[in-house]
Amino acid sequence: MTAILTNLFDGVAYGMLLFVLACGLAVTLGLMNFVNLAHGAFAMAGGYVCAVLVNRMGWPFFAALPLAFVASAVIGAALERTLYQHLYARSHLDQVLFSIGLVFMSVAAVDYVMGSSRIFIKLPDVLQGQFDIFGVGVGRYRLMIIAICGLLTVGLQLVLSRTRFGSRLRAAVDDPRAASGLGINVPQVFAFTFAFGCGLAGLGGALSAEILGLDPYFPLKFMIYFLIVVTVGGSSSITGPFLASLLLGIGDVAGKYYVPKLGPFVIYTIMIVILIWRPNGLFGRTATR
Amino acid sequence: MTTNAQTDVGFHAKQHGRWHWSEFAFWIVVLAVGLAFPSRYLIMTEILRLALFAMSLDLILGYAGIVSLGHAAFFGVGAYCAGLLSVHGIINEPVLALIVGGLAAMVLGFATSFLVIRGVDLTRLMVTLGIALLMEALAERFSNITGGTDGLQGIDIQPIFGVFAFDMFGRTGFFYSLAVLFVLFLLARTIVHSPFGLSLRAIKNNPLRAAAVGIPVNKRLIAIYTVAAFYAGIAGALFTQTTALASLDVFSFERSADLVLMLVIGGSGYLYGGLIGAAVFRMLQELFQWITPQYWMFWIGLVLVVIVLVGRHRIHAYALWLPNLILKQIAGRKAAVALTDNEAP
Amino acid sequence: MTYALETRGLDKHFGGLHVTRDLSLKIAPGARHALIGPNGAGKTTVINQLTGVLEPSAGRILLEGQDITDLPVHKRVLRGLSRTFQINQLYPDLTPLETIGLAVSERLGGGGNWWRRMGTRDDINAEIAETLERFRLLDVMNDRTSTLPYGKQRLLEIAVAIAAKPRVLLLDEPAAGVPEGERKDILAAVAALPRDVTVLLIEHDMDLVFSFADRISVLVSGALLVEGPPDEVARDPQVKAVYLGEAA
Amino acid sequence: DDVFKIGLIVPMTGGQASTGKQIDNAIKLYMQQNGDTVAGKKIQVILKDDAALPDNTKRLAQELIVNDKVNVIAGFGVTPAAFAAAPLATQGKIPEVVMAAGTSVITEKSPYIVRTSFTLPQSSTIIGDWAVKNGIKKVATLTSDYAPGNDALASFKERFTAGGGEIVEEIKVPLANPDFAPFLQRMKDSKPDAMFVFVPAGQGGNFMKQYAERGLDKSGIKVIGPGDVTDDDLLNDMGDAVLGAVTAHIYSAAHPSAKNKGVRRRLQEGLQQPPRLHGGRRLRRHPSDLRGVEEERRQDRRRFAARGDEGHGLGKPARPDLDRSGDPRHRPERLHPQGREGRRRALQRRVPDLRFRQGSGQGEEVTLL
Amino acid sequence: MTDLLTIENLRAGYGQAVVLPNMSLALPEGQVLALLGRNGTGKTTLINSIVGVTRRFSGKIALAGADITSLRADQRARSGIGWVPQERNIFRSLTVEENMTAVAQPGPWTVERVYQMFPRLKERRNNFGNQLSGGEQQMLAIGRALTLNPKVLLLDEPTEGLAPIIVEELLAAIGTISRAGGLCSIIVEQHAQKLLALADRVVILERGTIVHDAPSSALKADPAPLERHLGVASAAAH
Ligand SMILES: Nc1ncnc2c1ncn2[C@@H]1O[C@H](COP(=O)(O)OP(=O)(O)OP(=O)(O)O)[C@@H](O)[C@H]1O
Ligand SMILES: Nc1ncnc2c1ncn2[C@@H]1O[C@H](COP(=O)(O)OP(=O)(O)OP(=O)(O)O)[C@@H](O)[C@H]1O
Ligand SMILES: CC(C)C[C@H](N)C(=O)O
Ligand SMILES: [Mg+2]
Ligand SMILES: [Mg+2]
Repeated sequence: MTAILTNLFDGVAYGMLLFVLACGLAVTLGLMNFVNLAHGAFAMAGGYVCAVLVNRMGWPFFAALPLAFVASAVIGAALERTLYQHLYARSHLDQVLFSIGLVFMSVAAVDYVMGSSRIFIKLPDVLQGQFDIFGVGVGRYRLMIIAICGLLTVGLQLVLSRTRFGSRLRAAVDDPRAASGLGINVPQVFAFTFAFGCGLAGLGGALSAEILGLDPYFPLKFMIYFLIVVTVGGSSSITGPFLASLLLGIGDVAGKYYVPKLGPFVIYTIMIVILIWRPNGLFGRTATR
Repeated sequence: MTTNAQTDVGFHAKQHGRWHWSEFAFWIVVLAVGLAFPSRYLIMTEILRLALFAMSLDLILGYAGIVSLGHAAFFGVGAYCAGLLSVHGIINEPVLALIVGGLAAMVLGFATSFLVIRGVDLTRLMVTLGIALLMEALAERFSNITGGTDGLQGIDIQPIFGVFAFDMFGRTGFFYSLAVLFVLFLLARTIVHSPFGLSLRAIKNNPLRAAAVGIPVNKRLIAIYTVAAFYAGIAGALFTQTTALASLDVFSFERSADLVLMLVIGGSGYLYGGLIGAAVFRMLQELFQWITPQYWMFWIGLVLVVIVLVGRHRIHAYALWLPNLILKQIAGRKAAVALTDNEAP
Repeated sequence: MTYALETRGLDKHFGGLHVTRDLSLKIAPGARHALIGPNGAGKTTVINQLTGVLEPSAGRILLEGQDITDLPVHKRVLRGLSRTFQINQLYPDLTPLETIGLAVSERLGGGGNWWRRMGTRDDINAEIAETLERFRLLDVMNDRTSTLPYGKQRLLEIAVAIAAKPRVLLLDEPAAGVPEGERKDILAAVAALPRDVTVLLIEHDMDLVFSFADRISVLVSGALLVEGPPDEVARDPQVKAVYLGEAA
Repeated sequence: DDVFKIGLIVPMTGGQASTGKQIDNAIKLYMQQNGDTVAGKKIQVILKDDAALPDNTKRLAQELIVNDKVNVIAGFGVTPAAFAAAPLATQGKIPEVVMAAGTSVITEKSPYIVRTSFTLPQSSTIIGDWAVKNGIKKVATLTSDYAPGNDALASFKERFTAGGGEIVEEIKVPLANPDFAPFLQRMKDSKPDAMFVFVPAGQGGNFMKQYAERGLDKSGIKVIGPGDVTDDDLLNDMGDAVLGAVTAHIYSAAHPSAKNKGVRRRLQEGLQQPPRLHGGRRLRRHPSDLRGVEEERRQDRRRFAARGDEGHGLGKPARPDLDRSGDPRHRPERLHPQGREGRRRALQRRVPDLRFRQGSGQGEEVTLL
Repeated sequence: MTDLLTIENLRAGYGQAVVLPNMSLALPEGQVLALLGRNGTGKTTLINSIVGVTRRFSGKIALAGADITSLRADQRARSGIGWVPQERNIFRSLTVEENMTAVAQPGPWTVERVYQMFPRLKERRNNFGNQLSGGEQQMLAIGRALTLNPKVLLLDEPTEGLAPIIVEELLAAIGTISRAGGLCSIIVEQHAQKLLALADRVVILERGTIVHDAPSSALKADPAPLERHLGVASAAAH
């Protein structure tokens, strides 16, 4: 019983970790319909910023986390203004080519600046170790991830559903020309959204360093996971990717625990089955006309 | 008037499939390059193999509009099939093993096509990727058969037709690959210029309308997906035969992703895109690796970014400016080398 | 008598929305039948069910007496049921020549041919030429469809449907977006169809409807309100109230 | 002519890049300090990146041999890469110097292979013995599922069970594995005295962190294994959890010997690089040690052996025999005709002074033996 | 009466192509202008140039005396230009209601008021844009433009695909709205007849130039220009 609960907890935490990492992509890919495979590069940037601040400059971890967000968002905004904005209207394949190019560049550049070995961020003592709740081991750090994710999800969902911003964004994506002709400042909406998505990636990168480790190959190694979360979740809301992350996290942990031999089987099978069952993801919109 | 119109229609309908002299030139150049750089057989063989693989992707992406991030699944099946046939001495004739490898991939292609024809681009992308990753996981799980991450040990490829042995310099491998590529190119060319090929383009353009004129959309997609899997399987088998290697990374995501890059660089939907893209991408990689073995990724990334920002069409135009100028002087014709620019959505 | 096209108790729901309600249409062979009704009455939805794009929630569809309810889209076309779309559905990257060519070769059984080149069958070429000529598309046959002016695109849309040599043709607002001056072309093309071809027309342009149809069905909220010859329908007070207004 | 060419094929990109870079750095350092001429020949190193993919390795090796006419191919960060190049060494009659890949059978793949690094059985058998000696009864194992991992597992198991130990759980994890949580939980549930771990160096950090997070250190389950898991690169970041870990390896950056201190200083000064496993080792086993001159072969061999005897903490060559003649009589098999089994024992005998070490978490280790 | 919208020597088109060589036009408040012309004569281009989504080579556009030439399209929209695009351009992944709220500006036209005008839309308020029938999309496009509370309403073939009874109501409504004050509208139409009753003024385009510009009453009296420029039989069919 406790094993089940512990696994459940780990699964949830792992899922939430995937969610923090991928929800920025859910915003750029899901909502803006831009295939930004360089998402992981922004995550990596956030991670390294946090690592440098904490490990080298002695900042407290909790102070460095928001800065990871800010740094990635700023980088994202700068790139959006200079490069990305020219590519919204291009084919998805062009976007793939471009963003993979950026990934390659970021990998080599980080390798050059930070070295190729894997680094970790020094955690404050409060985040280390486990609580023992009725025999169930609850990792403090994982607990924090779950908490942050919960807040993020609620916040994002509110922003997207309760404010006009969400619908203006989708309008701008659906038909940028008509949207601008009807009073929506499309470039601004896009720039803001993109920067926000990158910021989320940065936050995710900083948070995930502890569990996944951080090295220059981060964007390539985890690209697949981000994509899985977003496609399985579907693009219509943030709830989709949230549920998808949970499902995949729990599935993966349980699968590895009970049948270690099957390794990554579970996660891929879940993905294929869901996509066959619902080609637009769990919470996708069906396009009829 | 009507008969006039009819011959006119016939002429223009055939126009697309007619051999352009620049195509002859292309293949002559390929052969010439092969003969001119005997010390570079290995990388050229790799390019040919990639070209075949990219052509396979072009068939589904450029013509039928099916995006795939998991084409390595078929490559891998072809590769392991050829490898296992050789290791266990089941089929020793390389050409036969090659075809069997292709057929094995084809079976997987047919089986998975039903999953792939459903859904939108992104779904297809991920389902194909998922299939390739599952294949990789399977190969890892059954490492007693596949050799797992360490690779299949003991592959020894017999001479082709019992005559042409694979040599250290890669000469046999090169000409063998070239022959295979050319034959399969001819087949692909026939296919894409047939009514069947045209119906694929129609489906890519507008599946709703395609169905509404009586085109069995799913059947066609399944057919081309299966054919493309065959091509990829052949490319994989060729890989095993020319390198005597097969390990887990034949299924890797990177292999599929690089493939997409090559095709996008070369341009999809006119068969030569894959061939050109493979050559350009691989040669750039080689160049940058030679300049900086550590940080070559940065430069190749930069090239990709620049390609997209400047626009492939403009780059094509620049690249073809000189040849066209020369041709114009010699042949007195208007710019002859031109590339179509079909892009998948 | 066997009808050219018949629906029996057709029903369609979109979630909670009941879009087609127990619809039984009977269209006689060779009829020039119009289906009219307020916006959102479900006309396009009916066509989509007839052609197989949408699956009915209940009811059967019969083409010349044979049940086609479960056939896929393309098989219905090959059985002689063809349509145009309310919003053009063309191949942006293909030329009119190729567009028509595809429809013709598919019907003449050469569509799955992968070993022979386009344009090598004379019977197909002849038919393509004939269709292009009839729709005055010969001069633009090698242009990419996406570069054609809208009027030509609309003509092509209808030409493709007719190239399938349908026995029953469904026209969903064929004149939409076509200026008055050019409607004539489209009407003429439809009028020139052999008399034994059955035509079902959806249109909001009453001039067109009344000059074309010999029978009209009025659809309201997915159910049949009135059916009859044009003058009868035009006089019907109910139809005036919900659809025609003062204009008729 | 007067140039001796070494084709160095290592991963410079991809997940294994740090191995390649360490090797490259060590070579650069050696050349910096000792010059690039040996026995009147100028040493030229041609560096190639194979990203640890065997097909790249093979093609690069082939091109180096055929086009660049190198005298030696060297490097090989991972086992599959070393395997892939083996037939070429045989075919081209070119020595293949394996500098990192640690699977024992590699050297059997061609008579032209020599290894300057180590094998996993070396360190694993030792840790197996150590475990028996130190009263560890039940062990759960976690190894990466590829040749080196399986090699490590097999040799550990053999020694450990022979000494009366019991393996209570055996988990092979996929090579690319981001999260160890479920595996660790499984280990925890099987309540062993210690867990034997082999993961490639880069993943050691992840593993150790999660090991600590799960409280396995507190529950007294010790980590033992070959030294990859306590890679010098990452040791400092791993936190206190690593304090109780005991691993066996041929090199430790913290080894107190004067020689090692010198190495560290020179690395630091010469290349601004901290010393690392492969870098440190490479210092000794620089490929330019392998003069391509036939008559020096014997001498070389003696020196290899001699250095091993010094026991300065910088490890020993696994296969101290280089044979470029292709003469089967010189093949290493002669050392241990009993096959794998016997060879392992032979290796064990020949390398008696592998260190057990204990990390302090601060990058300073205490040598136990 | 002041001119609400003035266009001076506008030269516009797409890419390199000039569609409108030199267009000048002024609309006073309260006027309803019918813009007629054959296919491809530049009606849509004119509308789109006012909206700001075409390429302008030279010329000036002013709204209520303020020069809006240098404003971006979205700024123009917010300063009072309401657009019903020819292709309707409904935002497909927004619901009916969101389609309006996403662009709405404060003013007398609220979503509720649009619903009163098109009850059909209210029934479908939670449907996505891509689930609407052709006519419903047209209604929504008009309603959406109204919620912008524009000073100038630009309607590109707004009656296309609408049931006759709705067309009647719609045109009547546009008349009322335009004349209620503070507003003027341009309606592009294929059917000249439909508009003669409503419009104050008729402008006919041919190859991007105005070839006829007169009060509609003049055309009613003498439909010859219609015949000449549009090739349409002037007599109404019914
Ligand atoms: N996929 C769908 N999901 C939900 N509702 C839909 C869907 N498709 C159509 N509808 C609704 O069904 C009703 C009928 O639509 P349909 O397109 O058949 O109308 P129509 O009679 O063709 O109207 P119009 O004359 O305006 O084209 C409309 O109210 C429409 O909103
Ligand atoms: N996006 C575009 N790019 C280039 N040329 C265009 C574009 N849109 C329209 N044109 C050209 O501009 C000219 C005027 O087109 P416009 O759409 O303004 O005509 P219109 O009068 O609105 O016609 P319709 O009655 O068909 O709507 C046409 O010749 C057309 O081909
Ligand atoms: C310990 C490591 C250097 C082993 C290496 N990764 C190999 O494949 O053999
Ligand atoms: Mg309709
Ligand atoms: Mg127009």
